Order: sequence, then C-alpha cells, then structure tokens
Amino acid sequence: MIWHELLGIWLAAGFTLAIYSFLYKDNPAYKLAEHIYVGVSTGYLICIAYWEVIDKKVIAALGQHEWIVIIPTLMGLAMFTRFSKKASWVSRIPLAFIIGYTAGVAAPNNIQGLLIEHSYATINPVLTAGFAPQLNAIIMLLGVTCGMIYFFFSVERKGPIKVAARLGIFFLMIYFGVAYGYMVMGRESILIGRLNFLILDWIKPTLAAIGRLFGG
Amino acid sequence: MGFFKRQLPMIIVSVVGFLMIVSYFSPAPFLQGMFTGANEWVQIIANFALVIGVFSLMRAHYIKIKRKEAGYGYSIVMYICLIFMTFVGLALERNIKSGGVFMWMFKWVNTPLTMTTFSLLAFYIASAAYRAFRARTFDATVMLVGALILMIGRVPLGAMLSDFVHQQITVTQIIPGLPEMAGWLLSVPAMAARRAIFLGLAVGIVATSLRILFGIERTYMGGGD
Amino acid sequence: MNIWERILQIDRRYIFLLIGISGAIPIIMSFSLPTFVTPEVRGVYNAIDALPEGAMVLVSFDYEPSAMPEMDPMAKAILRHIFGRGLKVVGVTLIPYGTGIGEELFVAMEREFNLKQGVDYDFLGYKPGYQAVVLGLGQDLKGSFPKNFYEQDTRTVPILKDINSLRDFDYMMWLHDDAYGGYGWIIYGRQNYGIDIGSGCTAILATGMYPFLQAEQVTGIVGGLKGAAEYEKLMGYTGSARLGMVAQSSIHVMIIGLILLGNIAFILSKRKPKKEPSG
Amino acid sequence: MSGKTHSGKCGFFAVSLTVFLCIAMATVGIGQPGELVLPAEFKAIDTPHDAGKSILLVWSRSPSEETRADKGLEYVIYEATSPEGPFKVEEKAIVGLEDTLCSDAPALFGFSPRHKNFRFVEISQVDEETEEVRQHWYRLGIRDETVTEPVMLDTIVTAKARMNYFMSHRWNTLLVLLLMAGLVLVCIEWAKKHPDLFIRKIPGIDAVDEAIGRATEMGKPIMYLTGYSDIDSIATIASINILAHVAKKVAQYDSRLIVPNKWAVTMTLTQEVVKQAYINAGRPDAYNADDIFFIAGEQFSYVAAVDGMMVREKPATNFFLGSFAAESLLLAETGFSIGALQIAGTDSTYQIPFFVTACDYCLIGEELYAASAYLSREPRLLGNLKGQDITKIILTILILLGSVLMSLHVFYPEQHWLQAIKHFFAAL
Repeated sequence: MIWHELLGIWLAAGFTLAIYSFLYKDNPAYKLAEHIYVGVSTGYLICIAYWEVIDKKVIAALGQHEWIVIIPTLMGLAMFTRFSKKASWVSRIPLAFIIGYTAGVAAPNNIQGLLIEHSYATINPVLTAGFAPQLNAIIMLLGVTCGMIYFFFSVERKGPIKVAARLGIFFLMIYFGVAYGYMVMGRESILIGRLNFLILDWIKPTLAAIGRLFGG
Repeated sequence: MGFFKRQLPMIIVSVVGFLMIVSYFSPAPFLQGMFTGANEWVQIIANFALVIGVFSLMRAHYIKIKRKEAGYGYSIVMYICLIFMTFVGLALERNIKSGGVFMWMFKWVNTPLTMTTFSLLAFYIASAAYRAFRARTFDATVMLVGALILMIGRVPLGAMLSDFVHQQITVTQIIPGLPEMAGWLLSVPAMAARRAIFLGLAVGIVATSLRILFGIERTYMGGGD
Repeated sequence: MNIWERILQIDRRYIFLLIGISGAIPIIMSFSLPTFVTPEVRGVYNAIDALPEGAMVLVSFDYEPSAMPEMDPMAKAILRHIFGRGLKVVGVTLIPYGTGIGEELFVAMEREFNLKQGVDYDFLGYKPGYQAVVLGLGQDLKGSFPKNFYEQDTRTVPILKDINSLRDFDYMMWLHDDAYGGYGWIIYGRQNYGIDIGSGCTAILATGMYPFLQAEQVTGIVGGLKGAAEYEKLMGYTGSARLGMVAQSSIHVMIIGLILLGNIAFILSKRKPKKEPSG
Repeated sequence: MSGKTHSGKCGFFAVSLTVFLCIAMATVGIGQPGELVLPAEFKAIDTPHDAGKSILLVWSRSPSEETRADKGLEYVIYEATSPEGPFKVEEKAIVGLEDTLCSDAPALFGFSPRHKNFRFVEISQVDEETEEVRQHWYRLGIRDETVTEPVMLDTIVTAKARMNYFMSHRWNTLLVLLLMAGLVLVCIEWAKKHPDLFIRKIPGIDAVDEAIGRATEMGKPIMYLTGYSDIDSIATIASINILAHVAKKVAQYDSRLIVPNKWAVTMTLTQEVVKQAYINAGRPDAYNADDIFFIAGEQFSYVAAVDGMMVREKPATNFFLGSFAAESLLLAETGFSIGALQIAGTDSTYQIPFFVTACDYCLIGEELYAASAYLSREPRLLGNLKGQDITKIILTILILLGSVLMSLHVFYPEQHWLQAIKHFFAAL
C-alpha cells in the first residue's frame, strides 16, 4: 500500500473515533476534530467558490469581454460595505436583488410544483371498480381534505371543523410515524459504512500486517 | 438618503421578483436569458459574500486567541487548517479536482468527518425513538404503530414474520402481511397527509412570496418603515 | 424507583453502546445471512451478462458522498462484473460531486483489473445542466464533452473512437441517489436514443423506480445495500454489502427491540414521563 | 371543455375529423387489407408557446393503422427548402405509432378526446449550420414492411415558426397566482376594517414567550438557527422574520441571543434584523454583533460546530426554524441532551417527524409561514392569513368537487367535461 494512503486511513480512522467520542461526552478529541473539520471544509468551500464561480463565471466572462458580469461583481463587492458604518446601506441592494429573485422564482414554481401537481394527484374517481381501490381513494381524499382543514388558521375549531381538524391530526401522526420508520434504514446504512471502514479497511489490515511482521 | 436606504431596496425586490415571474410564463429568449442570468448573478453575489462569512469566522476565533480564552489552542488549529487548505487550493494547485494534496485532504479529512458526523444519526434515531415512541396518548400511539409497522415490514424479517403467522393461524390470512401493510400505509394515509402538508406549504410559500413582492412584509430588511 | 422506571430513564449512552455493538459484531465476525436474489437485481445482472465481449457500457455516477456507504459497494460489484467480463466503460456524471466518486472507483478498478485509462475505460467528468447534458450526449458526445476528466481531447481517446452518441452504447448503468434532472437519463436517454438502462439507487429512492421497471424503461433495479448484497451474491463473493446487510438487520432489530422494551416498561411502570411530543 | 383548445384549432379539428370519418368509413367499406391508405388530412402549424424555433406537423391517422398494425407501420416526413422541392430523399423524421398521438401531448393540444385521431411530430426550423430559423416545406409518406417505397401524400404543407410570448400551457399557474395575489390585496383591506380577526392558537408560537422567559430566569443564552438553506429558500426568509420578533422579546427580557449561521448572506440579514430589533426595543447598546456569526459553511461541519457549541454554551432554549435536512435530528437530540427547551419548525416534510419526536414544540409546514404574522399581530399580516385560508378552502372544494365529477365520469365516459377540474390541475 502506498504510504500516503496508509496515512490517510489512519487519519480518517482517528477522526472517525474522535467524532464518535462525542456520543459519550464533549472532549478534547472531539474539539480537535471539530475545529479541523471547520477549517478544512471552509477552506474547501473557498477554493470551490473561487474556481467554480469567480474564475469560471467572472474572470472567464471578463476575458471574453462580457462586460455585463461587472454588475453582479459590483453587487458582490457592495456586500463588503457592511464593514463601514456609513455605507452599510449599500449592501441592501444586493440583498434586495437576491430576495426579489427568491420570491419571484418561488411563487410560480411552488404553484406549479406543489399546489397544482398535488391537487392533480389527489383528484381521482372515488367510485371505481373494486372495493379496495375505492376505499383507498376515499381515505386519500379524506386525509388530504382533513389535513388541509387542520392548517386553517382563521376558522374557529368547533362542530364539524373540529372533527375534521382532529382527523387531520390523526393522518399527520400516521405520516410522522411512517416517515420516521421509513428513514431508519437509510440512516443505519450510513453507520454501517463507517463501521465497514473502521473494521475492514483499518483494523483488519493493520492486524494482518502486525501478524505478518511477527509471524514471519 | 432615506430613499436609498428604504425605498430603493424595496423597489429592487419588487422589480426583480416581477421580472422572474414574467420570465416563468414566457418562452421569449431575452426573458429566459434574463432568468438564467439572474440565477448566475445570485451565485456570484453569494460567493463574494462568502468572504464576509469567512471574515466573521476568523474574527470569532481571533478574539478567542487574543483573549487566550479556554481552548484557544483549537482556534489556532482551525486557523492553520483553513489557511493551509485555502493556500493549497488557490495558490499551489490550479486543477483541484484530481490528484494532489487538496483532494487528498478532501478524501481523508473532510469526507470521513462528513460521513461520521452524518452517521451519528443512526445513534440519535435510536435514542429519540426509544424516548418518544411510547403509547402515552392516542396520537403518540398512532405514531408508534405506524413507525413499527414500517420498520418491521420493510425488512425481510417482516415478510418472514407474516408468513409464519399466516401459516400457523389460518384465520389471520385475511389480514394482510406486514410488508403489504407498510406499503399501504406509505402510499395511502401517509401520502394523503404529506399531500396536505405540501398543499398548505405551497399556499404559505406563495403568500409569503407575494407579501415580500408587494412590500407588505419587510421585517427581513431590519423591519420598520 | 422500580426496575421499569429505571429502564424508562436509562442513560441514552447505553443505547448508543448497544447500537454500536450490534452493528460492529456481525462485521467483525464476518457473519453472513442467506441472500435471496430478487428479479429486479437479476434484471441488471442478466442484461450485463448478455452483452457481447468488447461491448460499451456507459456509467453515470450521480450520487453524492453522503450516499457512498449505500452506493459504493453496489457500484463496485457492478463495475467488477463489467470489467471482469472484459467490457469497456465510459463514465460521466451529472452532479459536481460525482467526479470525485467516479475517479476513485476507476482508480480502484484500474488496480484490480489492471486496466488502462483511455483504452479500457474513460471518464468524461461533470457538466452542469442535467437533461441538457443527456440530450447533448445523445446528439454529439464529443461536441458536448470536448475534453474528458483528464483534460484529454475526446477525439483522440482510443476507446471513444467509434462512440459518437448515446446510440453507440450497448448498455447504461445509472447509479444515483436522486432523480437528477427529473429522470433525465430515462426520459431522454432511453426514449430518444433507445439506450437500455439499469438503475442502481439508494433504498429510499428504489420505491420510486418501480413504475419505470413496470414500464420496461429500466431493465432492473439494484436498490440500496440490500440490492448490492444480492449483486455480490450473484458475483459470488461476500463484500462489504453482504456483511453490512447483517449489521444493518442487527441494528434494525435492536432499535425495534428498544422501542418495544420502552413501551413494556412504560405500561408496567404506569408513570407519566415529563416530555410529551407535540404536534 | 378544456380551455387549452384554441378556437382556430377547434375548427380545424372539427373539419378534419369529419373528413377522416368519411374516409375511414369508405376505406372500411372497400376493405382492401393489402393496400396502405393515406391519411386524409395533413397540416403544419406553429408550435404554441415556444420561442419560434419549431413547427408541428399534424395529420389524421391512416385507417391502415388498424389493419396492418403488426406490419411495422410508420410515417415518414420529407423536407424541402422550397414548395417546388426537391424533397430530400433522406427522411427528416420517422414517426412510429408510440406516443405520437396528439392526445399524448396535452401541453400542445389540450385534452380534447378528438385528438386521439391525429398524430403529430415537432420539427425544428433551425438550420443546423447557420443556427438561423428558416421556413421549410413538408410531405408525408406512409410505409410498412410490405412495401419498398413509401406511399406519398400529394399535399405539401408549410408553416412559419413564430415567437410566442406566453407559455399557454401554464395558464393554470398564472390563474392561481393572480387569484392569490388578488386575495392578498383584498384581505389586507378587509383586515384594516376588521382588526380583531380570529386566529387559532399555534402552540409552538405561543411557547416563544415562555421559552425566552425560561432562558432569562436560568441566566443562559438562547440559540436560534435559520436552517440549512441560504436565502434562496422562502423558509429562510420566514425564519428571519420570526427572528425579528424573537430578538425584540429577547432584548426586552435582557437575555443573550446566539445565532450561528451557515451562510454569509443569512448572517448579514440576521445581523441587520437583530440589530434593528434591539433598536426598536430601545436597547441598542445591548446588541452584540459578535453573537451573530458564521460558524461553518458545509452541512456537517456546521452540525459538528453547532453541536459542540451547544454542549459548551448550554443554551436554555433552542429555536430551529427554516429548511432542515439530515441535520435536524443531529441538532435536536444534542439540544435534548443538554435539557434545552426546543421549538422547531420546518417546511422539509421528511424532517418534521424528527423534530416532532425530539423537540418540545414543532411548527408543521405552513405554520412556519404563519408564525411571523401570528407573532406580529399586525392586521395587514393577519389579513394575509385569512387570504391563505380562503385559497385553501377554494382548493379543498375544487378537490372534492373534482373527485365527485371524476367518479361520475366513470359512469359517463363520453362526458369529457367531467374531467375539467382534474385537467385544470394538470402541470404540463
């Protein structure tokens, strides 16, 4: 095995154990891993931001005389006015641009992607062939409408509205339980990945190497 | 000055937002171009802003080091890692995507830390479930039963268990097996609740966006008029 | 305080310990459970097995590092199958993180099978645009990727000599942890350019892939660690997926057991704990 | 009746349907299974809602499709640069029988059932070399395995690719958007006249006062997280709006507020908001900009740092409001272990169950967006909630009505208008 890979495995194993030590309690090993992590990941982020955005989208565009890119660059630089007390209002302009963009993109996209799509999926014939699909269609319709009624804010919860909202909570609780149970398996596999690394890539080869060393 | 500080940002919010909405509904190339352009601009601005974030991070740790607060040594480590990684990525290696020290650091330091932190979830998911999934109230019981059916029904154990019960007690055969129950719960009642959440969310998001675009909601800009 | 009350208020660190041990023991002891191969995994295996020698396979590495524990054992098993049969692979990715993942897998395979980049495999790398990339590859591969991941001119790479579009591939393996580009490979790659696709994805995503299997738009699905374990079984070796499956089942049973224990203790202690979940 | 059908097209289809039916009946009458029958109608139209780059060729189905389906029947399109020809021998497009019915593309043709009798193909008018849009002329042929040369239709058709300014298939989105915008504005006016509007209790938000009071009593800080997303998510903006109210109360109670950020832009905004809140509360001197900081930019390094900070600073109260991903439980369980009172709220549907199990209060989905209005008690914003409710009521009624109509459609399949509500909600 190449030396830098061996070093990497040992380093990675050390970090893995350091993070797991947090499960017991906060300790110097975790603190060290945490600070290294923050330093390295932020450094990574800076480099990616530079090469993928500043270099590719700003410097390259200026090289091709696409002068329009000066505007976002100036807006980006305007963010730095935050460090000055007098001129800090200038940083509101790029912020306003981003928020306007966010709101303008979100409104139609969420109507289409959430509201229209899920309404479409819900509207189905309730009376269909077969008892089971019919029941499912009724349950689905009931769940969606009662769930929506749960979210009503300005309607007092009394009479039928109260019953419907209560039923809505019932459906929500089923969803929470089911979604929790559904997610468990995926989370377990992440842990398995780490255990596999620790045992198969680190402990076992190390023990084997030691064995070779002493066993001839 | 008041105009530049208060009204101008609001005007920018509304105008940019309106243009984005129009470009959603029109295939005209200049509008579509504006849409992708705006997306890139936002990225560029956010990446410049990263400098402010990094500055804030460095300042917080600098204060700790300067005041020699407890554990300031960790802050020095943070500084070394940050500067080393940035120096390697920006000055030493132009092609950061393959080979080299930068990717080595990413592979053997960043990735294991990411994966390990992520994997803490397996422990937390167990402890949270142990604590919260108790048949205390009706609602809590519903949650508990839903979670259990899903957890048992979606692994081979569930199928084996159902088959065993079905074979031993013939009457139970009218009850569907656990895998079928899990599938049904996911695709009918849970899906219904999820759709209700989505529909409510859509209304909430659109209403919030419109409040922002109309300038009714401006708390995020420091509030006040 | 009786025993049940103590169980109810058990320090959560004991739970952490139980979970850790129940996951580690099966891996240390190399336990393996009998693995049954499902038809959807066999669908991928058979499709690759039926390819003639020297056939070209496109592999898209569309998953992020966070999905690596689930996806890497699967990717390795499938790549071992492909390279073991002497087929040629062209890699590509629709997401930025995919480059690191693809490169690493190719390096591992290069060592294992003594391959040569450019002759036995090539990696095109990443290009933003999801469906646009699929369409671009469908029309003109070398035009949309003038340079490969290793910064070589794609017109001069030997393995790509006769490859001009998606139509020139005999099979495609889509390894993914999300429906990137709204199933762009299936909707454009399969329907427009007729390429046969096998899907390898995370367990959570697998449920959503079944309609595509029924519509015969994918030849098969390898889903999560379980799918990877089945593939390892077909390949005839016990790798990290099969070991992992046992560990996963063991943790899973442990969590279920803990929940049941908590409820038994709760009923027997008849005592209301402080914290109530809210909704 | 689907609103998507343009009146011009209606006429065209009505006429062609009649012609098609006549010819279809005639051919059935003749009953020559050996011969390929040409389509009765062949037309070119501009592609609706595109940027003027392509046209559509539409023709009625050949009766041979029924009689010779197993013979690999297909249509061939020939192209020329002038009406006189020559029509290139090489086929411009080959159209099989799968997914080429006009009814397969409601985005282009609408939902009218008559479109089942027509096929179409979209043809780009952009010259591959010059990248300019150029008008072309087309002829249609039909062939199958039994013939060597396709049978050609005499009709030569053409259309100009026109730039369209409106994506007509998104009219339903536009309608909903306009409806909601109208409701927002109307409800504000209404709320000004009815300031004492009823709003149901939202337990998680009612607990905010208690949570801040608790921290003050214990002399411990309050931690507020705006979530995983940058400002490009509306949930983050909603969270920052709530932060403004929380910060104001914190200032009044004289507690300490810590806001670790994952993004520089949200850091800037949260600083601005908290500072203003302290000013509004009359305590500008108590504001400490160093308490609102950037902690780490990557998902799990953010988790590691925030978790570390949590166990060291031991906040009495944690707020997790905004978009959250896998970090939800990693944060909430650590918060639980230090005994913090936790209020969470997210729009990420998969994370809500984790917050519900590990936190004391959880705002579910839309409640996050209502929280700011609820806390502010400002009539304008509360009126807005009324507008949201009206939208939901309309939606609920449409869904119920649509389902009833769809059920009737099962019994009256020829009454296509019964599907109108469902088709309105089709995202094309």
